[in-house]
Amino acid sequence: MTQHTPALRLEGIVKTFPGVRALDGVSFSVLPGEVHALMGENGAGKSTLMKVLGGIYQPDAGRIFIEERETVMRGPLEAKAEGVMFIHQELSLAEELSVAENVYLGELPRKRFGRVDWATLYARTDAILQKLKVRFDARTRVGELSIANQQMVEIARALTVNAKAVIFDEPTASLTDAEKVVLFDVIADLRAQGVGIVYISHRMEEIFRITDRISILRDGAYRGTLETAATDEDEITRMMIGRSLDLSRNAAAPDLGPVALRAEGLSCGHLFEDATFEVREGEVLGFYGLVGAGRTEIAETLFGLRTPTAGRILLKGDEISLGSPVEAIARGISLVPESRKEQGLVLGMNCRDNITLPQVDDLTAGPFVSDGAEISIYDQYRDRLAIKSPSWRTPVGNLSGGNQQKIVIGKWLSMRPEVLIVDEPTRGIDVGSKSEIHNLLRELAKQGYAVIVISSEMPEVLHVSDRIVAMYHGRIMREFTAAEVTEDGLIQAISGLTGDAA
Amino acid sequence: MADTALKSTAMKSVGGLLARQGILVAFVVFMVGFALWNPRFIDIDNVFGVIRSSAILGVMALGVTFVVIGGNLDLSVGSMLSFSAIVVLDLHENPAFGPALAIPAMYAMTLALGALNGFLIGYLRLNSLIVTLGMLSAIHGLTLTYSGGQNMDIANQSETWFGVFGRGSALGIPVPVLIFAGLAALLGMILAKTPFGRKVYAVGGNGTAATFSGIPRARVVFATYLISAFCVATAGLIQASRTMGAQNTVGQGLELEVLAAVILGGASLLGGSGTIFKTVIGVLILGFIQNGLLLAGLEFYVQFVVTWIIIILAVWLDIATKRGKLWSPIA
Amino acid sequence: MRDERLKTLLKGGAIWGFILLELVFFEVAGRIWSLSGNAFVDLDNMLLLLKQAAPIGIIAVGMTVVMINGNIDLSVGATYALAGIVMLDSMSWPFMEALGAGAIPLAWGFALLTGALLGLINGLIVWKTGVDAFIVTLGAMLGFRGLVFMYNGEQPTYHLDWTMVDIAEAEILGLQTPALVFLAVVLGVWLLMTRTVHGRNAYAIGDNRDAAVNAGLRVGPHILINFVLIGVLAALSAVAFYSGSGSVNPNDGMLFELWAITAVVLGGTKLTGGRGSIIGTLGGVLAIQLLRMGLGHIGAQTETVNLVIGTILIAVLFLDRQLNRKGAEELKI
Amino acid sequence: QSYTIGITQNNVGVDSYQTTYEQAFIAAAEANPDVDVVVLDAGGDVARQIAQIQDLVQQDVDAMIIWPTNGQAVIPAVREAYRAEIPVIITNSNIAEEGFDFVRSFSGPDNITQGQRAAEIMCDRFKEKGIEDEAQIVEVTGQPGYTTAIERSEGFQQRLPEVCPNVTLLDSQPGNWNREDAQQVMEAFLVQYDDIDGVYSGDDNMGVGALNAALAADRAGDITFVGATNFAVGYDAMERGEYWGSIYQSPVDDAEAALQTAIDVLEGEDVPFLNYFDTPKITQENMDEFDRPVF
Ligand SMILES: Nc1ncnc2c1ncn2[C@@H]1O[C@H](COP(=O)(O)OP(=O)(O)OP(=O)(O)O)[C@@H](O)[C@H]1O
Ligand SMILES: Nc1ncnc2c1ncn2[C@@H]1O[C@H](COP(=O)(O)OP(=O)(O)OP(=O)(O)O)[C@@H](O)[C@H]1O
Ligand SMILES: [Mg+2]
Ligand SMILES: [Mg+2]
Repeated sequence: MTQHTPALRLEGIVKTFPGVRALDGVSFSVLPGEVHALMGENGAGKSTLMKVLGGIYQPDAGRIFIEERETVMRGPLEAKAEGVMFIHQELSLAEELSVAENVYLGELPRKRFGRVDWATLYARTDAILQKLKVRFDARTRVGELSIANQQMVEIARALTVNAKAVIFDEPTASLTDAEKVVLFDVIADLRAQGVGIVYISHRMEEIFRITDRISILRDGAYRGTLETAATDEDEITRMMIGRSLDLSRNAAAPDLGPVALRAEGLSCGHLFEDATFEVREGEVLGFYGLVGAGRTEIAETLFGLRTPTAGRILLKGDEISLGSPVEAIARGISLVPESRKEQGLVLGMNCRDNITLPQVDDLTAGPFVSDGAEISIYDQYRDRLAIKSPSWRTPVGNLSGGNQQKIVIGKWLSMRPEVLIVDEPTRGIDVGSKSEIHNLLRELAKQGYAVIVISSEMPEVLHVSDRIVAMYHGRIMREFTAAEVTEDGLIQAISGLTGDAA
Repeated sequence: MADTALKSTAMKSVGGLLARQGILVAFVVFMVGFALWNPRFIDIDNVFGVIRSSAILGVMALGVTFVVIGGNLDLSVGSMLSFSAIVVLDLHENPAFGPALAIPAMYAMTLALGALNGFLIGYLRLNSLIVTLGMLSAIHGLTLTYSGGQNMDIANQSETWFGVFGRGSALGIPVPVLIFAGLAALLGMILAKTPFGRKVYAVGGNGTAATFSGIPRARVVFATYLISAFCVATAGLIQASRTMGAQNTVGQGLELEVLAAVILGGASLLGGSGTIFKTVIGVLILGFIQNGLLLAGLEFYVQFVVTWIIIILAVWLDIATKRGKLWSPIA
Repeated sequence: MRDERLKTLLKGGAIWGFILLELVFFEVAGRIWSLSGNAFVDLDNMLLLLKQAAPIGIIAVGMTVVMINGNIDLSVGATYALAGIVMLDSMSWPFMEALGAGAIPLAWGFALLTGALLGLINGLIVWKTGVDAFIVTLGAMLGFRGLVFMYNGEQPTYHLDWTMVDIAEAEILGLQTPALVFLAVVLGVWLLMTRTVHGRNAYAIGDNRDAAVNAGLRVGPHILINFVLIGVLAALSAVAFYSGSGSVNPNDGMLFELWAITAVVLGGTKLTGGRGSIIGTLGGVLAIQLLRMGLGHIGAQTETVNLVIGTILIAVLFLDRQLNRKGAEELKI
Repeated sequence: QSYTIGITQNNVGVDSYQTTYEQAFIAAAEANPDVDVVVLDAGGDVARQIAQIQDLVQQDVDAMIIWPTNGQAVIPAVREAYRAEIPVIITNSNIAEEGFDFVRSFSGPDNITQGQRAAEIMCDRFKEKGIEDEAQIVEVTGQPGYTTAIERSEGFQQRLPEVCPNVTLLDSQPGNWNREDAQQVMEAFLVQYDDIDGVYSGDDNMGVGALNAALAADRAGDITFVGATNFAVGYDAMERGEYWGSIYQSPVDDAEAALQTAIDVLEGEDVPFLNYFDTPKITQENMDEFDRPVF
């Protein structure tokens, strides 16, 4: 491979933000036809490095070479013209427009007099969508798609031009296994065509499955490059965080209390129907299913955000009806929502205020919010979750994606709710912090809290849950205990292959 | 060695101040400019005079700051001001009320209008621009119906203590200035320090996330409109007391001026950002520009043009210092 | 799919349903209260309506584009007045007087040029300084008005040219020139926004500016073009109106921006950009003008007119919201 | 025989004068069993007024009365009425000469004369005080661009040098028919000029605003305040001796004259083209001859 000239090469890139040195002289190169993983903890500088390459940030120092030609990327336009395509970590779509218009944003095919060539546009887009095996067409409005499908639209962009290099910044964070498989096929295709690929992810199994080499960043500095075939998880982890991780599951049998929360025949229109399940104090209940299976909607109903059309919710044996999250929180139910940007965070607000937001009423000294109380909560969760932020005053929007997610988790953990529901809690979180979050969830359960974990990552559900509920098409198909669950059984259940609903 | 370190931290904090308070810097620059042009500009009487006449706009702007930070607009404040001034004057003249009852009654009626705004926008989730624009028109109709289209005047101006709110002074400071300052301090504290203030920022910054955080969004928005109405009522009181009479149109057009002051202070129309202190600066900039240009003896239309240029320069300076670049990075 | 389509039709249709309601109401109420005893829904009256809706309507079309693009323009009223002044004043420049009737199209050209120039100023400031369009055009509302007064002091600017008036009052199929211009603008800009690359990009920029930037769209020039467009349309509105009236008062056009924005939002355009339609705006404009005309028809008093217009605006919004409810499955946020 | 008469007014509700005019007009029409009226308000907007004229033509009224928002801009619309053979009467402020051909009569006050008379009142007062050779004055005008504001200011500025050639007009700023605005303008004048002997305001409402400012600065005693359109507040201030003089103009007379002119035209009587009603001077000295204005 080394005989090729690199598709792209970065040399000595430095980038500082007020209060942070995000990149400290990073060098990095990708060969044509190679899938090169970029790894590092949350906030290590991966996205920033790629944004420099994509022309979104201007580096303070350093040089960029495309096929060994030095280039200055003044903006995304230049990057695109150089054949560098960028799939962003955060969705970057115009929701009111059609899928096709989003895929070809900035380069709609034209006819005379500046008219859009709709026929070509739709034909080309549909061809790409077909490769991606998605079930929506080019004319669909993006706002109507689920997050996973929106992510697929982002990915489709990479296939519009003959790119020299494609950057995928955590593309699988909101995909489920089915779409992941498609994505990996796409990446394999691109690779076969000689495109250089940068792949950012926190999921080890993906890294080992599709990448050729791995470069590691730590605190904005380059740590080295490994051949994927010649390394293992432990080595990578050590380079990333400086220590090994103990990933073994705490096998002690859970100490179960009485039923904390029970749903009986709960339905909400066609979103989900006739759901019956319960979670006990001291238990972690997992929900597993494909995207759109209705898990999020159940969580939202338990949190007072949807009015059930049938069925009842029992909290410690008493039937409750929740008009709003205010009431749910008052009764000790909390939800870590699935979309951090839309539902989880006020991006313009600082880190501390975001964490304390749901309990700000209780953190007062006289009529005023107590600075001290707030800062102590912030400090506690910053340390627990290893949140990397220049200070509590930093607006959350300036944090790296993973650190933003940690803020959302911290916000709800600090409430110490009796029933904690977490929806895709570790989306975009690095391996170290992920296991820390898992430990935290387990620990909460051990202290007698009831925890519901919704996840589309099978290892995650398997790892943290005492029991697992499998959903398909708005219905609960089966319930597994930790002892009886197998990967195959789960997959069958969520694909609707088992007839017996629990 | 220590000296240079001290200097550099001093430089940094000056730079930091510049970045955070670009609008304040703009304010100082204009003040100095005007003072050089006409020294009477910084005459203490003139300064108090300007603050006093800015007080009406200023008090309204304090309330609108809450609404804007909460992510909405309030275009009904001008017509609401006319309403409250007319009502308080009419009730003042009504022997059954007199000043002591007229004032609370007027507050109650104005707050009712604010509550209507708040209900429609907070609880029914209707678009604030159109609702308050509709209210602008409807309240104007209400005022005309109430007054029969007539001006309201206090007949015996020498026999009432009503004038104290607009004309009085305490410790040598005009009462409107005291009210403005007091209210600014109170509301500033509420916004910056209390849980309610925090919720206003959250609701304006990201309403969905606020709801997910258990913040009663509708109630918070409702409250911002009540605060806005309270401020309008106070401004109406000052206005009525100052002129001891009012036309049905006395507040016409003020809504945009108020909004200009709030935005000039740096609040974002999208919600979630802004402070009372900055709004006060915005109000003072507008007040002193008007006064300075008047003192400079310019024709009113030249004043228009100069005001235009100054507003844009002020906001430009503000954001340019924040992003550390003069020109916008948009391609 | 058909269900979907019906739903979108119903959603966009709120304003048209309301227009229908107005027609029925004023027709019936007019029979009871109107003194003249004439029918309200009558061809001549409806053609007149279209003509009367033109000045605000043409501007509202431009406003739709700017708002879809994620900006706003509060200075249109002043642009309208200044373009009118330039047009009428230019008619009395010596070389123009020498041209006779040939001066008329030239005067129109000057007016449009003025509008383009003022739009260019706003657009450039928004683009290059990054100051929010709301502030830029709020300032310009004042500044342009200052220019209006500078031109001719407080005096109205007038030039009554009966040829020009006759052109303005000319009819095709009963439609007078301003109405024709209005309809042409609606059609043209509708095509622009739905069929051209520029139009679609304007939507994308208004919807998610960061996404547009990331995709390499040149956001600045698009914004600039749209400001020039609304400037030209404000001037075109002045051309259509002042050709027929021959005199500009320096206060003309005040509050036009608010009425235009109202019509645009009633027509379903999102205030924050990204969504909106020209046809919806046409509906919004007609609804407002119908309301004014109808209230006059039934002899409502000034205070009633104000009260009713305000209430109706809110009511339409409320109805629209009810129509757009998703039912039991809705997320309560 | 019964007539339908349409009227489109300038901007009702902007001040008491126009409101009282409207009420007096409706009252006068109701008192006359032969007359029905359609009352419209242009809200100060020329475009809307033109539309209303067209609506009235469409409704085929017998006669129409117009209080023009703009003396030129309505001419083509008036021509439409003329072509539809509807007699047009202009009220309160006249339209431009090009339109005279299409109009039957004008009924209203003479604003130029009013401005001239105000100058005379001011000058006479200075002569009484013996300061006619050194006096300095300021002017607060109405809303820029409105005929009434322009004409009053014109009349005043043209007549003053004729009667008192040595009086200096220091400054003139608009008070927009608004008392608060006038008060702010006057406050700035008081800071800027140490010696002010007289203030002329486009109407009493603004005059009282200026007076308030001077009272607050303790300088009212030295200043002669002269206004126009005597409002009740102005009348009261005169009574208290704080305000010197004004022009007496009754909206009731104004409205009744307009309606009568329209009826006369419809009855086929011979009506003069310019129908000015008298607007006399009123000062502290002769105010007992006048009733307190109702607005
Ligand atoms: N716009 C910004 N302003 C200020 N600081 C920023 C900004 N963007 C990133 N940073 C900071 O730069 C550092 C690197 O962030 P970056 O997003 O590159 O991390 P990352 O490696 O992609 O992390 P993750 O795995 O969580 O996505 C972080 O400390 C972050 O707080
Ligand atoms: N069969 C269906 N009929 C109607 N709507 C559907 C159907 N499947 C999915 N949806 C819609 O698509 C959305 C899928 O949302 P999203 O992709 O966020 O699901 P998810 O939250 O990831 O999955 P889950 O609900 O299992 O957590 C649902 O909210 C639902 O409104
Ligand atoms: Mg990242
Ligand atoms: Mg989900």
